[in-house]
Amino acid sequence: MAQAIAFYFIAACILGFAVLVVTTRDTVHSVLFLVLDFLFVAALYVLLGAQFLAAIQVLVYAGGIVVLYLFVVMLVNLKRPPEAHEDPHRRTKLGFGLAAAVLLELGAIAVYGSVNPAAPMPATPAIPVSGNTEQVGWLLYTSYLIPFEIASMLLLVAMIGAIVLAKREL
Amino acid sequence: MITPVHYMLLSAALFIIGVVGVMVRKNIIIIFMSIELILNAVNINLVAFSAQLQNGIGQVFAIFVIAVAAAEAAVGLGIILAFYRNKETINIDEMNLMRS
Amino acid sequence: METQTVHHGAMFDTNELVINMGPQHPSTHGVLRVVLRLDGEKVVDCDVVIGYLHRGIEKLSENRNWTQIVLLTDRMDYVAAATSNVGYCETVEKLLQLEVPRRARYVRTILCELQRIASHCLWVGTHAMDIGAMTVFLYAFRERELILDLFEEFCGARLTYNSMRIGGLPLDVPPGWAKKVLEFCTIMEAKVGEYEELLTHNRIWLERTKGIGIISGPEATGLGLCGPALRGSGVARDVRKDEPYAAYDEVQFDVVIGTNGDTYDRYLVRMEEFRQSLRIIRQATEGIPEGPIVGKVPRLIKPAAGETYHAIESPKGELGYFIVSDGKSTNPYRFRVRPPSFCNLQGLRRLVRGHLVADVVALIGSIDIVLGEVDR
Amino acid sequence: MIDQVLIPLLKIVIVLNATLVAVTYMVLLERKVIAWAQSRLGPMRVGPYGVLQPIADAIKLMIKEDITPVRADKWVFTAAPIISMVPALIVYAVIPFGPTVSLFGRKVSLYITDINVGLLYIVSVASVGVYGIILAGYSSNSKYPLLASLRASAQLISYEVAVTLTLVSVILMAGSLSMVEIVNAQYNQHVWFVFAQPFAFVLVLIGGLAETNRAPFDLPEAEQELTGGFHTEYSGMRFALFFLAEYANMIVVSSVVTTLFLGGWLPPFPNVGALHLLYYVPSWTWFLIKSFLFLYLFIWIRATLPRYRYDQLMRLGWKVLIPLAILNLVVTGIVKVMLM
Amino acid sequence: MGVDDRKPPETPPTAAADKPSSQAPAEPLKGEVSRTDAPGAGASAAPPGAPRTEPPAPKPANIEAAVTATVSETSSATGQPTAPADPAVRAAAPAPKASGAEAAAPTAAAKAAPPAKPAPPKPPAGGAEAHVPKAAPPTGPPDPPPPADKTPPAFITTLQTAVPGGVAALSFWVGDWTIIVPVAQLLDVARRLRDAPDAAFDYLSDLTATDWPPRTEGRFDVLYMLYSTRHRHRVRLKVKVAEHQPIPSVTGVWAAANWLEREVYDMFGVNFTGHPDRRRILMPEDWQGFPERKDYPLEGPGELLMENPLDWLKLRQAREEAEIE
Repeated sequence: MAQAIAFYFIAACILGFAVLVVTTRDTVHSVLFLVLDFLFVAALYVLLGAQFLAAIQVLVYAGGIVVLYLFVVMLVNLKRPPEAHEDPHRRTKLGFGLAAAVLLELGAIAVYGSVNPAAPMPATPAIPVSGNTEQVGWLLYTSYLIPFEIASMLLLVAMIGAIVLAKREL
Repeated sequence: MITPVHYMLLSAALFIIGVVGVMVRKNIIIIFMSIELILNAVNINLVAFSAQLQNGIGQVFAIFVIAVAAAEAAVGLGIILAFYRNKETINIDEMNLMRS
Repeated sequence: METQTVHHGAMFDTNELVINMGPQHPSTHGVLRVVLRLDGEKVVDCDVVIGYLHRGIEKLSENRNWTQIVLLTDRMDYVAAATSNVGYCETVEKLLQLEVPRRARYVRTILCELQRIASHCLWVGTHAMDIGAMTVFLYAFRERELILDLFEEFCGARLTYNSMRIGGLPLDVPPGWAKKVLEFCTIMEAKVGEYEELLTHNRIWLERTKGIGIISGPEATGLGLCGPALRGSGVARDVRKDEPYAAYDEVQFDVVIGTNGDTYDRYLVRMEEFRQSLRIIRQATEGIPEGPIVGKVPRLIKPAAGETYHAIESPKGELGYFIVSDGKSTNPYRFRVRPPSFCNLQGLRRLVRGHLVADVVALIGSIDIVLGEVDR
Repeated sequence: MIDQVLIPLLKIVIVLNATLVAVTYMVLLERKVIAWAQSRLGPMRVGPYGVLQPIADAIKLMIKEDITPVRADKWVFTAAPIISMVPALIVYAVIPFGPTVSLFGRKVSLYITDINVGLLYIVSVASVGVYGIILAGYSSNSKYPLLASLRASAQLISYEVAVTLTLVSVILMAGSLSMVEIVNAQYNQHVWFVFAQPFAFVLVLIGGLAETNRAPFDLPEAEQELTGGFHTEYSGMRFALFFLAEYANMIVVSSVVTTLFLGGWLPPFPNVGALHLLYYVPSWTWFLIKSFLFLYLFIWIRATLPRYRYDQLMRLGWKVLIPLAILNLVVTGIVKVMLM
Repeated sequence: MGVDDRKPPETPPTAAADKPSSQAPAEPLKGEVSRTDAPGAGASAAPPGAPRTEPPAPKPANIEAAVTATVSETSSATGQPTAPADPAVRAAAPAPKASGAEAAAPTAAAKAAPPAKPAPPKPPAGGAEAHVPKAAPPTGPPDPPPPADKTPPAFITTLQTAVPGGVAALSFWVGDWTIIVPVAQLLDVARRLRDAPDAAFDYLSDLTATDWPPRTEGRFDVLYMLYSTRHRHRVRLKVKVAEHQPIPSVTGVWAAANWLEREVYDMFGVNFTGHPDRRRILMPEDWQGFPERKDYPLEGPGELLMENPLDWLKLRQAREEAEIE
């Protein structure tokens, strides 16, 4: 019961702030709502027992990526907001059309799911460690070592790329 | 009782909001933020399944997604800055240099 | 503080940010206003705006009689008021071709050097404070207090002394004063070491001051920098040595010069000047002759028509007075001060270009200005 | 029920209040210590030796006019101090002031909670605190605060990287992210980590100074350069919140350093039988004494050192601290594997 | 008459000037300082600009007269009456008020005036010779020639040969050598003095001016105090310029001259040409008049403001209304 209340509350916050992110005019406010949204997503992770991921979410997303966004918003503070004149919206029909399509699909899945419930999944091979952090760590450094290394390369490339892009003269 | 379906629905809704944001807004920073929302929707899904299946694989993938998001944000914002410096705009509709 | 109407965001695009440092700012040492054009935190250019403390001392002096002006000169460099007094009196004495008794000249020397130490104390305190080392400020003010006490005993005032008369001194030094001055020298010598301990070899201090605001000797000369700001660039220019006045030709001291002309060198020059000043004070106090304290001053001071320029070395640099007498009236026809701070401040624009905002503060500190003197 | 709700609530209330009182008295301590360093007396008027000064300050700040600049972004302007204060306080949830003790016949742990990602929690919550500064600078609609907030965000993020990387080597030593486990590990390994990880200790200390915006890294509020830094436009209680947040963060950093490197609540030489006497002193006193040492160090440094310049600060962070942290981590890893 | 749209500090003079103008005999001025009549009153021999030192002078008249003495460069256009009350104060006409120049922003006029208006041909200064020499304000320092036993330093003799006509006169007084240089030769002399190895005057100690209003042919002495850090000697250059006469800036020779010339311009209105940044320096940018001229009242216009704040408010209001229109 408590879990359900928590879930519904968190879910409502996530969706509400997500809507605000997309609809707010002021970009800085939008970024702030994004932070709140991410914090609630982290809370959801805690609810799902993924504490490590929750901490990473806050650390990386809220404390890192969004600060970057805020930084850029402040740097690129506009004399002329991009949506000041003309129609602020673009491809509205397409956007909402896509949304409707996804919604339809979702409905279909939900109906299908309720009609024939999924078979219980076979148990996954046991991991020799207990605890959320340990589990994630074990997986990262055993089965997913190569993707992990690739991800680190990706980050390195992104870092260099960002420096090259943002630096005025090299 | 909260089932994975609930999480899926939440994730899908977040995904839709993200898609609408990408499609509707002109401000490229907000578009990037909408993409972050989409990625988060994916993560919620992954973590929910990870919890359902009692293994950490979903979380591992979520970590990869976060890494990708970080890379995307760094490069994307770098592009925005570079573009803004030259064109003084962050309106995506005015970013049509490649169009003849 | 915020007078520009530019929206704060408009700065980080390709344009520059215009930022007003002062006239109300913690580290512009008074009502100096520096309009900085920044690129990020880098100073592209700056405009130094002065005049907020302009009281028209030059004009006022042309309407006061010769003796009254001494009082006005106090109000220029209020950190070293006695030096301004001495400079003015010497100029009028030169115009009158008046011989000043030796005792008076010795006392003048002592007072000037005490003022130099007081001024440098204030400078080292505020300069270090600007760079973030706040303890030095309190230490330096502690010692400055001792000097103010000495002055209080000598003339009754602690800041604006009015302590000179044309032709000599208004009154002789009180009994036992010389001994106190010597005691002060002993204390001060140790304390200068204390300041240096906190700063001179401090790594952060070195990083903040070395290589900041480098100016070569010829350029500094051309820009009219004076005093320690000029000597820091390696130009051995000291009015005390070059054109001795008071009793400076009778005491031994060295002119301290720097090598690199950066903020650190200017700092070192002033720190060493503490010691040289103490040396001068020691010699002058020990060798102070007996005799009259006022020369043969006419009852009505009315110099013959003519003009003269006379400079002395104030703590900030060459403090010059250009005075014209029309030979008829009891006030100067033209009274002009060559304020060292003014000329040093002129160099600020050259110094800060290409440095960061934080360096502007360090540089304002390193040229040691007093706005009362800049604006007059 | 009592164990589930009442005791945790009680603990939260006690910790929060103790923190706030400690923070206000930190201000007094700082003023006093700096005054002594500068051969002054410091506050002397309110109460004997000025001990009631914090209360007077608090009253003054509360009844001061709370000014919001006309062109400020009102909501963000109001939220910013709160955003910087909240993370500074909720971090205390995982700081172990002592082990589990028996109190009135009950087992009571001297920490609010012990979560298995405790250290990560501290780092991540602290990383949210940067928003307070950035938003304060942004929303003031004034140039000096904006410059300060840009400085602050760059500084905090850079040093966060260095500190987090350094902390990893400590985690490697302890084998756990839980704060309580880290203290226990120091007991079990018979060594305070300050001796096992001296490099990490120094790096965390420097990084901690930078992350709390303390001298010599107090650039975001360098009053000589940026008038008041990010809180130039703040007054009254909102300003007080920033102030409190800074001091709360100082206490957090000293608590964390104490826990990670100085054995937390453990008395000195916890494994030496001859000194078992020290266990009769309540464990939390050891914790407080050790934290106090760090706070004193912070104040001492502030009274002594000049301030770094922005570019030098960034250079120090990226070119010195981060490589050293990585090196330290690698060496720790190699040693650990070899010992296994 | 309508109050013009000046800045507050300048307004009272214009207001106050109305009264004397209505009763005083109008005497057209020609952009030059000319002496008023009533020579007898000048016996007090007070230097101009110092009316306060004369006890017998009736105070109100004194102030008003002093106030009218605001200097303006545009005065030649307007037949502005001067104040007769105080002989010590010569009044150049205040900025045009009654004339059609009302519309022109006075600040702009003040800025544009010195370079735009070179000195008009001087009228014969009728007042000057009418004066008893004793009562006359000083017309300049005596500039005594060096005594026979004093030989000028070597660099001066070489300068005389190197820059022909560069040394108009030579003076020696209480140990200071002064070279009086014609305006045309100033830059040559300055360069020569800086670069010649025997002179090497690399340091411009000071640059200032002295105002001698009776001298129509060259009202200002512009003085350059030079110093050589190599030879450690000094010399003073003196250039006589008339009120609007252009004088080349020496910023190209000594960078130090920048602010010093700005100050001289600010205080005296000396028309420096070729200055990289000729703005006012100590006074506000929109200030009218040049405070250290001898005919500028000691109180300045500013203090009068304080005497009746209501006037000031009224004037400000009028100005704001004018701005709105």
